[in-house]
Amino acid sequence: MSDELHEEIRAAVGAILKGRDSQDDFDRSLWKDLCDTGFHLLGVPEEIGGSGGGLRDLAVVVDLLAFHGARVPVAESAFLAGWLLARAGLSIPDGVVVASIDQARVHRRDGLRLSGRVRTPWGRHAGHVVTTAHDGNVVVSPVSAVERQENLAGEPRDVVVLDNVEVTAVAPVGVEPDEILHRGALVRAVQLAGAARAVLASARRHVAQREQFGRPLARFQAVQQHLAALAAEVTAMRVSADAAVLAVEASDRGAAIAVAAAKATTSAGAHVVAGIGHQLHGALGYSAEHALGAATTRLWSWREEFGNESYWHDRLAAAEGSVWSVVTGGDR
Amino acid sequence: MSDELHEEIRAAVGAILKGRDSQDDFDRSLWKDLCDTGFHLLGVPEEIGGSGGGLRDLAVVVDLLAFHGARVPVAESAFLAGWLLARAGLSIPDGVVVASIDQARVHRRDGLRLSGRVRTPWGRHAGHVVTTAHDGNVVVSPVSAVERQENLAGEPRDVVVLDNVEVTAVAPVGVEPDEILHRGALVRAVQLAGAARAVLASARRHVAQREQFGRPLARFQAVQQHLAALAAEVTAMRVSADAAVLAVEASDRGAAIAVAAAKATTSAGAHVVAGIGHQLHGALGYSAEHALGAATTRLWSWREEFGNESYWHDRLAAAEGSVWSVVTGGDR
Amino acid sequence: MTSTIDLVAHRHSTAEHELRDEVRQFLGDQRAAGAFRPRCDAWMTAADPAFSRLLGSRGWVGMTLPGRYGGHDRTPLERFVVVEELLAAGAPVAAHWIADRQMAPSILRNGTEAQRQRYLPGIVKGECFFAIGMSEPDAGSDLAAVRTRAVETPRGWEITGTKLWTTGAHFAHAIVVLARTDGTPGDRHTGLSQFVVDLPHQAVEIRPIVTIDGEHHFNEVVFDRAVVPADALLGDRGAGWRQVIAELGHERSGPERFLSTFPLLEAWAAQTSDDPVAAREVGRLTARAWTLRQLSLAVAADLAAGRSPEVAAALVKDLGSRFEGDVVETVRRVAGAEPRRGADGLAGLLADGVLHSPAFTLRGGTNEVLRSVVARGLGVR
Amino acid sequence: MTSTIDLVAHRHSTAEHELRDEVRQFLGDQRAAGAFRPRCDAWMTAADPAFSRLLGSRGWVGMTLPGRYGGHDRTPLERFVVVEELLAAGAPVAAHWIADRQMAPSILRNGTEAQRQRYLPGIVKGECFFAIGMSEPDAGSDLAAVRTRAVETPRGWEITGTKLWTTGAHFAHAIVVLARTDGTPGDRHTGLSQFVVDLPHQAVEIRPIVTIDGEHHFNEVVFDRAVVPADALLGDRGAGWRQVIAELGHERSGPERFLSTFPLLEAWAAQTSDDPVAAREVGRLTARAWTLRQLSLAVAADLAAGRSPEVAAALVKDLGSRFEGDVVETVRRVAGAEPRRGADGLAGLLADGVLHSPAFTLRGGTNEVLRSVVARGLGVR
Repeated sequence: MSDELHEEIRAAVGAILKGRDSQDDFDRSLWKDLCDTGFHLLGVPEEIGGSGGGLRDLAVVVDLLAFHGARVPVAESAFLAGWLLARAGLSIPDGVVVASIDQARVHRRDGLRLSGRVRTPWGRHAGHVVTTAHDGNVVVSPVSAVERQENLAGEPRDVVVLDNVEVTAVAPVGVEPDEILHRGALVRAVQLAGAARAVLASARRHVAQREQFGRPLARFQAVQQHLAALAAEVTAMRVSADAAVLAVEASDRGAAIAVAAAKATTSAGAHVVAGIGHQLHGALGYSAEHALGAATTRLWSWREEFGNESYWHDRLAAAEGSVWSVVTGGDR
Repeated sequence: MSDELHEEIRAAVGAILKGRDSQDDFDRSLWKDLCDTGFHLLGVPEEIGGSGGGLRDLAVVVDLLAFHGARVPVAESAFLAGWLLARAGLSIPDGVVVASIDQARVHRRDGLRLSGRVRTPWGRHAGHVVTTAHDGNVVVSPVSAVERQENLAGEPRDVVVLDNVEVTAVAPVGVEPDEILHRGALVRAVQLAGAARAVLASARRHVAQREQFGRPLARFQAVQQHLAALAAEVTAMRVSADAAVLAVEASDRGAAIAVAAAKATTSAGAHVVAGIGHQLHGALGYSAEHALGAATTRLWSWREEFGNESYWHDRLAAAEGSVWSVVTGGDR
Repeated sequence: MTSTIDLVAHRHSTAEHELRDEVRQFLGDQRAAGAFRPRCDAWMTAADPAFSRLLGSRGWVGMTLPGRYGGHDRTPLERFVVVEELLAAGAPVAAHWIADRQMAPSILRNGTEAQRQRYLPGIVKGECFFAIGMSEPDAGSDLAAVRTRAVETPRGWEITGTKLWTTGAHFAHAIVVLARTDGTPGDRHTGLSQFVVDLPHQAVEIRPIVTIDGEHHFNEVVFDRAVVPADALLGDRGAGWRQVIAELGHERSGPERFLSTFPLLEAWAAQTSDDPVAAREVGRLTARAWTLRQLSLAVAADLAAGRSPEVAAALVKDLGSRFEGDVVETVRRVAGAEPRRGADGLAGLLADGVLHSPAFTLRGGTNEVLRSVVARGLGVR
Repeated sequence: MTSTIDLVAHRHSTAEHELRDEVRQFLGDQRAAGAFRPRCDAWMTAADPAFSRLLGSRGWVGMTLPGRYGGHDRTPLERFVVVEELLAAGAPVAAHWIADRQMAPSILRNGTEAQRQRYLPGIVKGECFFAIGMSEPDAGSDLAAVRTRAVETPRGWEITGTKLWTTGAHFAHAIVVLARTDGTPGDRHTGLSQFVVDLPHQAVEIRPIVTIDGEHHFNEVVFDRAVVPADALLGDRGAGWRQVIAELGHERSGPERFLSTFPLLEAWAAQTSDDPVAAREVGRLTARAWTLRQLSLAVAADLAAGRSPEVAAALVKDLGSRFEGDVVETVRRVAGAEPRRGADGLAGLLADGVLHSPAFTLRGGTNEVLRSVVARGLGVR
């Protein structure tokens, strides 16, 4: 992600993020600023109300938000709901729109109605939820009842309860559950890489500033070796997520494999990164007041969401062809 | 293994081992010295021709031989063949006697005869092989034809071909294949711990003597950390093998679990120990001339023999009761 | 001649076996009666004074103390058996943990007769809880960098300074503080002394430190010219460092250094019988736990025999604390269950395990520090 | 602003895809015809001059060299594709490996026109093989501790010294030697120069070093006042260290730094379909290989763009070489097959993999050295 446009996006979003310190589970002020600049719907076609731009542009934003531990649902709205709506050719409703992970049931009684209990990250803050239905439709409906749950990072991981809710829009476009799983895995891979980078950045600062036994931590060879291993894993996560975004953006033949490998790599890497990160920060990083925990609890949460590494390892093992053809198939 | 008798055994066998440098696959001179002093049949009852003493006494000898990479089959003769013969109440034939891993087939034609292809470590150097038979007998027979094979350390791992061979002795005592597997696993656990200790001793010498970038290697923190991790794993291997020997010697209720856990621990530890050992020795330790390779190639071979760690992990997983009852059951 | 840390495997006596059966039966009954729910890291985080008192009434707190202080004259290895059963069950032992593990032996060894009479009977009953004020801001693993000072005044000792990461200070009846009585911070290992300070104390402020699990186990304890009597000094003036180091063997090698996540392993193993991937991993962790227990037991036997296996203890803690994290990582990876704070069953145990995992290899000396101890023991520093 | 090593994923061009198909087809045919049997670490250990010549005739050696030296003017990324296909197949490429990877670009960059004319066409044909004399006794990872000396005399340069661990010197047509021409050993990075020495040479003795696999891949090369012409100097006098360092990016990040044991993985994966434990591990190693390949490719793209990703290359080699060992350890652990030297199939591949595994993390800079490079790149040394 080195070209000029991406640097511009990075700089602009970085400026918006500067100095935020929300303790809420939803940073409304940040969300508003993102909406005002259109970054909340980057990568979503303008025809349906998005901000346009490619998937990699959106990935730059998602990565940066993850790096900062920002409490806004861009992954769920632009990356997931926006994509579903674009696939269905439906316009984006106003307000916060997120996608559900589960299918719901569409039925007709008086008009078109939707029922089901669907896991929906950020559901409590959403005006509308985009759901796939058992009959292959993409359905938009208002969110009324929500059961609140959180992941280890305190992010909303709610269940939206749709009890015979009148739908807002519907389109007869089949989207398979597996496609949603892949899309979710891709965005979590990008987010995991971003949070991992935050751990590395924090560790670099910490070991440069902190002294022990009369020397900066950075002068200890064991610390250097840990830091290098951390940087290696972070780089692996970053490049794998980047390669998967490229492959999906270009609809490569091996895009599904790329997503599987990237989610597996970033999910497995989370343990290494969080582990070394905490070890380098000592007790200080274990306090809820330190920013490290925001990054590591996200790593620990996101690695499980949309399939952890074991899930994707099994999928990769089941892929057709030799190992080498799988390893190289990801970029055509 | 700290009491006085064991120290005496250690000192006596240590004196015998001093300054040996055989390049043969069988160190006949060492073997002769061990025979002359009776250490080759320690732990085997005197009634059948052994040298008497307990299993732990024998384990001290086997450990020390493994530490020195000695090319003699005490594990196969005293620990395995001697045990089988003692179980059967048969006397030990003269010369080298080893045990086979596989069962053979007994049949009568003119007298009692034995047939089968049985894996028999050190078979090429044995005068007799002790075999269990499909009918539950323990059978002693002369070794005639041998197919030579070696493990990675160049140790004989032969197949003895018994083609209607007239047996030397037989006893109607049922020994299950699983018992032989456990006995073999126990002795390999002791040997693995001994070879691991050799790696540690060599690494300590190496890092103290060798300089790099103008300092002794021992002064580098990364080297110290590696060495400590190595020492930890070696200690774990040693204590697990020791505990298993104790449990088997005392016929503890949990002896089978102790053997399984010890073989699993020592087999899994081999990778850690050989890996750190070679890393600390640098290229020098990769040369066939350096003694390190004798220890590491044994670690790599013995870990696979009589069930590697995966095999024993599965067995432990299948054990009755809670994990905690298995973990604590090993010493009653 | 041998190049390893010398440890010899221990075999339990019949008395130890019988004691284990008794404790196991008790814990089974208690759990069945709903007295506790197994938790990861219960010895750090699950404080239940009623349960501690119950254990005291069974004779399972301060077990090794002499009868004249209310103790039970049991052997350290009998205590080992009781403690490991409690830990493996995930029982709520945090309230009395520090008093039982460290302060009872320390007060017995270093305390005056008056201090023994004052504190030990309460500890044995499971009613007197302790905290230890050791770490300080900006000190990290460098325990010798103590800035807290105790000055001798006519009214007694006046203590000023801040201690961080003080477990359980918010419910402890007393805190043992390491403070500088003589010399300057540059002296590091000399001029330090230990004091017993009864809590609450009007000049001692206890502020919660919330950790990334969202809970309050630790405290910042601020001594603002807190005056304690002259006889609050524990042991010899200036011997504080030596006394603290002597406790490390006890602190580092105990079964709590490998069993913190055992309840998670047990819960998972109970539900994985037909998954071959999970079974393999259960077997692997079983083998490792078996070996770590043998190591921990061997160190305990060494301690019981009057030796000070500082190096072996460091080595066992390095291995054990990594195992605790290994359990968590293995279960989460293979089970594929999302951890959920406060949830029943695996999801809740996993959440505790994951969120506490950084602590395993930080508390009681980081693994880097432990390995330095081992390297020094091998003669290479 | 970003705190990672900057690497961008690369996407292959259509030409690269077509080239891959072509190479894959060729290798399938060759293997079917019995021209080679896949081996672990084939690029270090499987020298087959006939196969090298065959590759040369297909245009797959010295691919990036200019046409005026017989080269094919292909891009570095096209070379990457060919090389990774050869490695993944375990093809016997050791004979020309060093000539193709290091010496061709080095001679092109640093050599005189005469040296280029003399060596490059033979390299491109797959007929001229090289060795590199770098490590010395008592030097370990400290490449700057060079004691070999080259003295200018009226007859040319007179070289004296010993090089260790010189791969393939016993079949090479020339060896490139790093020697001190000026200054003293204390100068370390200055005063070193490179020389090309044609082999055999009457004053150069090549002694085999047998390794723990029982084989002869390496040599001790002793220069006993070996005289070479004045024009044997490669590049600038005193610039030897700089020239060697510039080669490291090429040496460390190539696909041979993660694919050495790929043939073992492939052979195992082909026979494990119904074992869920094995399948999970195959999937894990597949994901890791996919990511390492993306990393290696990203570094290659950086190199091709004219940058010098020394830090990224070190990082990729650290990860890649650990993966190579991980493959071996995983296969042996799960397969439960006993490795057997020289055996067909898995047992033989395993034996090679196990016996070579120490080399993965030692050659081309130990992992400790690589991590120091990375740490320096992160600004913490």
